Amino acid sequence: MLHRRGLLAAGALGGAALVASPLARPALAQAAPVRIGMITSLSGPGAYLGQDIRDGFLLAIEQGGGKLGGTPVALLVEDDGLKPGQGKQIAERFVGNEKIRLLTGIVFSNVLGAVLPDVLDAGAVYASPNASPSNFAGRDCHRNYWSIAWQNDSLHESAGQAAQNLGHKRMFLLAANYQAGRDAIAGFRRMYKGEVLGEIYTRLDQTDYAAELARIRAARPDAVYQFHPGGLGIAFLRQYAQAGLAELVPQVVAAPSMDSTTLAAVGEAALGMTVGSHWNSDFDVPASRAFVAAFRAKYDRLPTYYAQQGFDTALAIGGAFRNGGADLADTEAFRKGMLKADFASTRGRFRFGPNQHPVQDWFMLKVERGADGKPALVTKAKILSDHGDAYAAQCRL
Amino acid sequence: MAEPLLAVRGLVKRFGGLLATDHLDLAVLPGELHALIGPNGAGKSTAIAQITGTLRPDAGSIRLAGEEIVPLHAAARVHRGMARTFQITQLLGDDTARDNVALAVQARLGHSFRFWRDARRDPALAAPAEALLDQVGLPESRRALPVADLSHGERKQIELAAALAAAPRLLLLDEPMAGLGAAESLRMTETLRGLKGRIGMLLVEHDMEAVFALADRISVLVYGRCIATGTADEIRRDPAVIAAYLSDEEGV
Amino acid sequence: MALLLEQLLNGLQLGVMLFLLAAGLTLVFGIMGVINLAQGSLYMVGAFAGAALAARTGSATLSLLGGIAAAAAVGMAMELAVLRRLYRRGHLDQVLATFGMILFLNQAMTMLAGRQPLFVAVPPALEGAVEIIPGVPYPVYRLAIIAVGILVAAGLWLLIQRTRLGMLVRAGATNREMVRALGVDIRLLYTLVFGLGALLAGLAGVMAGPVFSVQVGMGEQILITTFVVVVIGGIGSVRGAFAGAMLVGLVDTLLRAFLPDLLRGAIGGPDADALAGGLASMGIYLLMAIVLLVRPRGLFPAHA
Amino acid sequence: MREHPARERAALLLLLAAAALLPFLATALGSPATVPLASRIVIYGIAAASLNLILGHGGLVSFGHAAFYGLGGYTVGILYAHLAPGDPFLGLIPGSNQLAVTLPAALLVGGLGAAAIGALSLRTSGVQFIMITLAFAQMLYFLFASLSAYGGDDGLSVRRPNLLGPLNLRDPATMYWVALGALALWLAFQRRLVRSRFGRVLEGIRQNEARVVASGIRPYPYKLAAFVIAGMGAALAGALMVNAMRFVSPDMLHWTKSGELMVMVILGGIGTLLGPVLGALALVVLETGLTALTENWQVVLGPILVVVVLFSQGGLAALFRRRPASDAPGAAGGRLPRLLSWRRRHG
Repeated sequence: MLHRRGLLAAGALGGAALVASPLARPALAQAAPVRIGMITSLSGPGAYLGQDIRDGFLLAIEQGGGKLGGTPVALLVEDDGLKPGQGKQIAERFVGNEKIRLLTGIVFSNVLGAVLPDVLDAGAVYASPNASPSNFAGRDCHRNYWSIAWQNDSLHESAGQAAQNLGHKRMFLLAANYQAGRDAIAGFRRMYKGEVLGEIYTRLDQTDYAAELARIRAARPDAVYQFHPGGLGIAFLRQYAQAGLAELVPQVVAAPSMDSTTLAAVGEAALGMTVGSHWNSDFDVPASRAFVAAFRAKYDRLPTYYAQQGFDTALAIGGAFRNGGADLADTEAFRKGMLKADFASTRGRFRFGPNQHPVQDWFMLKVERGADGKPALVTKAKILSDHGDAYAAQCRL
Repeated sequence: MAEPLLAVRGLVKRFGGLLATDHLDLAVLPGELHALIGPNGAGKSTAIAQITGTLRPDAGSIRLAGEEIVPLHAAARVHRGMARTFQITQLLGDDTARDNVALAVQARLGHSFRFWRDARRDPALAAPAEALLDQVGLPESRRALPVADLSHGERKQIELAAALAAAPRLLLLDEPMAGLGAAESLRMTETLRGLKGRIGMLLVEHDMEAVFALADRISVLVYGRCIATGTADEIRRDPAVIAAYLSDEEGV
Repeated sequence: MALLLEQLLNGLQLGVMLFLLAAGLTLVFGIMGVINLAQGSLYMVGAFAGAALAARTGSATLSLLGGIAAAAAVGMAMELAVLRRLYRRGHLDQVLATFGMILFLNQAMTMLAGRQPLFVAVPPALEGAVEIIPGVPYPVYRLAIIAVGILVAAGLWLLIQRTRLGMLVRAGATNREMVRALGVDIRLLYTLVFGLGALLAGLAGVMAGPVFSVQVGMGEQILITTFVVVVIGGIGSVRGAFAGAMLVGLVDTLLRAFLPDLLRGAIGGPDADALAGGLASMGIYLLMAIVLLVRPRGLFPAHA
Repeated sequence: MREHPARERAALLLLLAAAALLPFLATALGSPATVPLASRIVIYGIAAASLNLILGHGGLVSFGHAAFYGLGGYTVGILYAHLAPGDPFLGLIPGSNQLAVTLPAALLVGGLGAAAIGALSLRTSGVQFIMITLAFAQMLYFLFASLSAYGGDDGLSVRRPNLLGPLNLRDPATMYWVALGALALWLAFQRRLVRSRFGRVLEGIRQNEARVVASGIRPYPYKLAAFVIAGMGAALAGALMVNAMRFVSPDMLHWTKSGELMVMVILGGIGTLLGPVLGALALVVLETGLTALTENWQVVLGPILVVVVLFSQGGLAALFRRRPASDAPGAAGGRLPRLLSWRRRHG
């Protein structure tokens, strides 16, 4: 008899835990602000990206006095640990149990791919502050899906355009061997028309690039384009400079390979690099100057473009709220409000294309010694104007 | 003389520079109880390991009823009719005596790729296992306990029962008396005596009383070589054996 | 020819780095029979402590000493608090407990040092490059890594072959009871050996600072490669760890260096690059599979 | 002599019936996200139970079980990917979103993968085995991360409904019931397996390989068969998980996933029938609860794992026993419910 009791106890316990755990969260809905769910990567490699997105978003809410576009908001943040499964689980809880209608925050495309279908199927809205893979910009675009950052390819197209403008004839390309790496090289080649001496795909768990650097040296290209996000890029850049290549072969890269955090970690080794980006902390735009100052005052560090995207995403949502979209039960009203792009973007000109992805200008930055003697990213020239993305044509909304 | 059941010829095993088995020749006749004795470090365990197949010889041949068995896996040798017991019993400690013996019965019955039927409720396994435990004299009351909780002597009995489950022609017994009390030792001696004539046995044992009481023939191993083979009386009188044992402090 | 020489040197340097991590792992396994997944975390601790000290004091020496001291201290604390209770348990428990420790140490480091990767400068004395192969400047810092690695290997060899501690270590690897019978405080010996393993991991971490990226998670990135080294070399054998590290370093580097061109010659086009990338990624795992097929206990098994 | 199969079976069926009521309970309590969460627990339960077959019953510490979990998942994902455009896989195998097609395919692929990896890995033992299984899983991880045709690192979405005859698995409750049914079938199968002659051999290998050999049984083929069966179980779980998540990515094959599966088995109780399911429940609830509480959840989870390993011999399942392990010898393994009872780990 005993063991049956034991079993039933186990079952009861399991059932109770199942039902109780999602409910254990304290109810936050007393003042009835609009609740926004943020799923982002706060642990694992690339955790600083999620942190910056969150901090930028929070800064916008703080500046609005707890409101976005005049509507009180409450932000719920959870860590997806860069695991698609975990991200999806959080989304289910946000949408299913908490009845949250607006989500944001995801850093990485693989997490987005897992989360987005559920969110959209549940009729909720997702505003992307970073990852914007091609399928959701084209074939699978959706009325409730917004990208406030860029379509992934644009980053690398801007680098390709920069290399083209700089007149490099023979280039060597490297990228980490995963989907984003392949997309990066494809995006780069869309704009770059010169000769490609070699394409190398490096391992995702690789830490030492000596073999690749020796090949670059042997090939003697005019310039190198490489895509290694986060820590991979830091290791690559350090080793590139230590091998004496920095003086010989200049690099042209996209923003993910050289943001201000990477720059701080790499230091002098980055001097002379050219970077394609949609924003930089030295932008002479009032909204940008104010943002950078406020961010430095609050967090005591220079904002990366991730922080800027988090900030702009919050502003864009505020714009939609201000223009009649504050009731998220009516996503069409939110959409109409959002489409106006009625907010002072830190990057200056900003509008949404037909696939609800940004149409914006792209710039060439260069790493130079700043006034304080430390390397800094300096904006040099506009290289693309009103640049949308290659997938908008496939999108039928 | 009949064809030997086990014929070891020119067996060699080296460990680094040490010659642990030095061109060993040995023959066990059908139904014979053949004792293998020798001082500590003489290479008895090494020889047993090569015969049972847990150690690969460097050279030489081992034939079981005329068949060369050196290339065979230890388990395959069991199917050819060679079972063994261990100096330190090797049993399934969480399982009962019945389970331990039943596993050996099941091995004899063929492959065990049977996924459905409850093995513990299978009379084809249980009945022979009980009979074997009867044969070695393990009391009924001790058969449903995990063997880790049984005495040393009882475990030796179970291991013998498991070895007999293979229906062996040749039984290799590695110090079956070691660590047994006087009464247990006596019972083991009686059990082995009962097997004589039906099953050939190669007995490694330090208990000389038991060896001289049981053995039909005795081989003496010193430094990996067989220095003498003969009946108990012959061995007792053999000058080489006396010399070897006198130089060793253990004595006979 | 110069390119081949340069790539060989690169392979050697990677091998040396791997050896420092593998030596600790294999020592700890050989003597205590413990499989320590958190070895990579100790490497991370060394790198972070070294980076923090370098940033605060600007002294490369202090950074080096502090880094290895921090790793050794964390390692010994880990041994005292957790691993000591696991020596008699199965590998499964050890794998799980050290897996838990990885989670803890990674997150604790995130809380302490933040999520941003840290900057570490090359010590001024080791900046620049020298032409040891005509026409190919090679970074001095990498040469220094090779030198340190070979010195450590020699030092370990002396320690194990020539000292009383080394004697105990060798004896402990073959027969624990015997060491206990010698009246040695085996618990202290274990803590010390674990500390030594942690120290080596810390040393690797500090040296990796200026070359690799100092960030949370850096340990796991290299841990699995280290496992491959240890398995190929033969678990428990320092000599094996050295041979395995060199083999893995060279095979990995040479595959990455020359496979793409070979494949381009054979099949051509961008497919060749992608295929080469994939094959080079799997190279060391294939190497391990082949070694284990031929010698299931590795190249230099410790307990023959 | 020890268990009462009829009573045990009745208890299990009752438990199953109780678990089947969960979607109604969740709806009543206004917590619909609990249903997919429960599906995930149930599916992890299958994966952990399959690992338990080799880990708990065979004593084979495989650190690469996620490889087969991922293979099963990718089988479903890839078959689906070939359904939409209508071009067959390798020009031969048409795509599908029918569970009746994709599940057996996943089992087949998982089994073949396990046969290949197992055949090589099982030549080693001990720590070598742990590490070589880990390395093979990593190899597959990198393979899938670079397979651009199937999304590479970004993974593959499964957007259209997955069908099981007339059932649409997009409905969370349907998905849950299908997963629960699969778990029940798998556990029933494994329960029989463990008690069969094959299971006896496996159990023997765990306790003392020398005894098995001395009995005249070559362990290798049995280990390999168990490895393959466990691989198929993991593939089944992976396939169901992709149906539940509607998404597959290399994340499923990552080495930390193998680690999590091991944690589930240990946490719940190694070598028991329901232990791994309890472990899956505990780990998922713990992770979910902790991530909701603090972003530094790993700093809490890590020590919990360490403490569980250090102090709880037998995992959660041991909590449901009447007496501690230091029982009189006569009681050990005797009257205890076999479903959750903890055996001495080292014979």
